[in-house]
Amino acid sequence: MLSVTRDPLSVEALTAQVEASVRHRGDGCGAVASFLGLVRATHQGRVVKYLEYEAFDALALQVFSQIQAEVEERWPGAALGIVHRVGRLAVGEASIVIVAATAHRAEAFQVCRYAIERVKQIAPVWKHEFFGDGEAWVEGAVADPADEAARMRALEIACA
Amino acid sequence: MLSVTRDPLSVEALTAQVEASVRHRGDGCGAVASFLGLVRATHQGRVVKYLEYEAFDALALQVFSQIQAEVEERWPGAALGIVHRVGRLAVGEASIVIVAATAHRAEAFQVCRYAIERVKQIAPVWKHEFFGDGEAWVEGAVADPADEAARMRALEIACA
Amino acid sequence: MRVTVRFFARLRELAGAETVSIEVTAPATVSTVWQAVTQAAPDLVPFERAISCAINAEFSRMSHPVSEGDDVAFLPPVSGG
Amino acid sequence: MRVTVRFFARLRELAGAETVSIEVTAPATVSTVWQAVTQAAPDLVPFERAISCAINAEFSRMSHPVSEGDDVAFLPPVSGG
Repeated sequence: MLSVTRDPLSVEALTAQVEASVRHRGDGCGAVASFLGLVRATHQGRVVKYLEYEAFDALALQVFSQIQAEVEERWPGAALGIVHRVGRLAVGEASIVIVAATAHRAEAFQVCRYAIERVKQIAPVWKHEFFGDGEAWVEGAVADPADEAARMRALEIACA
Repeated sequence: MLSVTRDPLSVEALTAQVEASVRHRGDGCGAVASFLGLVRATHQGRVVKYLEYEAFDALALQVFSQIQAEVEERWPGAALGIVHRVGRLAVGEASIVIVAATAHRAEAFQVCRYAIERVKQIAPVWKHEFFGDGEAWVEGAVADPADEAARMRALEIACA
Repeated sequence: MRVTVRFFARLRELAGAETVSIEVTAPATVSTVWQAVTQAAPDLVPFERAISCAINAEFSRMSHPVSEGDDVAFLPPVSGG
Repeated sequence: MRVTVRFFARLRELAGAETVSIEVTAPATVSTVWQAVTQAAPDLVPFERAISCAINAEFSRMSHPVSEGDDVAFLPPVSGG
């Protein structure tokens, strides 16, 4: 349920896996919240031709596992899947799919939001944008998985 | 993008429709949040055999349109799809799929959460639970689409 | 005048029918229709304070007038999602 | 001792290589390795305060000791999701 892939993402397939993992656990699974990050047609007014994502695969998998463990500690019984795509992506294609399954809906939304915030903070993945008129690497957060302040910010956003 | 169906739901298919509807609008579509309500294996300690959902189809479609209009007013540029399944559903099957697409992720989560809260408040759909040892109709909210206090509660939950 | 009355979920089970055709005296409101159907099916009475209603597949109020041929629906508290 | 250094994204482009094998004198830390690579590729220097690093695919600190044969990675600010 955690992976980095060059293939197109399927929210349906990940949902089936995540749901099956909790169907008969605790209160069962009544709610699935999912998130897809998609390649937008424009960025800050520039026309996007395509994107390229690059990851440090082995480390990304560890980060996804850490996020999963953080989720299990904060939301016992929740299940989480994260798949990040790398390589060249066209406009409209998904770069990430996150699926969170819980007994009830409030927690599903929280887990899903928490996971995407954490991915953006600490997953070793990079976005390279190619425009009609140039290209640019996107650089966001300095990844530090031990930064508790960042983790608390993600929790606050998720549980607001 | 709004319907009541007897067929199994596909989050993938609805996502494709919703995403396509906003890909070239405004800032485009960078975020999709979706929600699935699933049949849980147990309910209040009782083993669920299956559920039956019933809807007032014509009115449900109107309610979905109203929710869509409320979303467009509060989150201009957002796209929303809602499909509710009716008939007999087995454990693990989805009763509802909601897909919200926006330029950025905070709004996608808000729109998706708002929509499911509104569906639970006002959509003319009923759940009939069949257990190993009996059955029960579930009765939640008295549907009143003009109740502004209920709408504000849904907004607060979505935008907390 | 005749109106069609439509029941859903537990109301349908208690009424013993999905739709019934009833006669009410004009001028009538949704409330008049409800009184008439509960007369025939007293098991529905406890729902009085918890129903929603619709005329011709539009949400309505109990005080709304009904016309000949209208389709009046009574909805128990909802539980979709 | 020899270590392998791995660069990602813009660092990779500026370093002109995905991996390089370099010689550092023991005892060495990740910081020692960074000093050595920026000597060879001064374009990397501006990243100094914004990099993360990993040893053998585990996040690390710049002060962490490195050993013969280690795989040391430097990561620019991330932008996944």
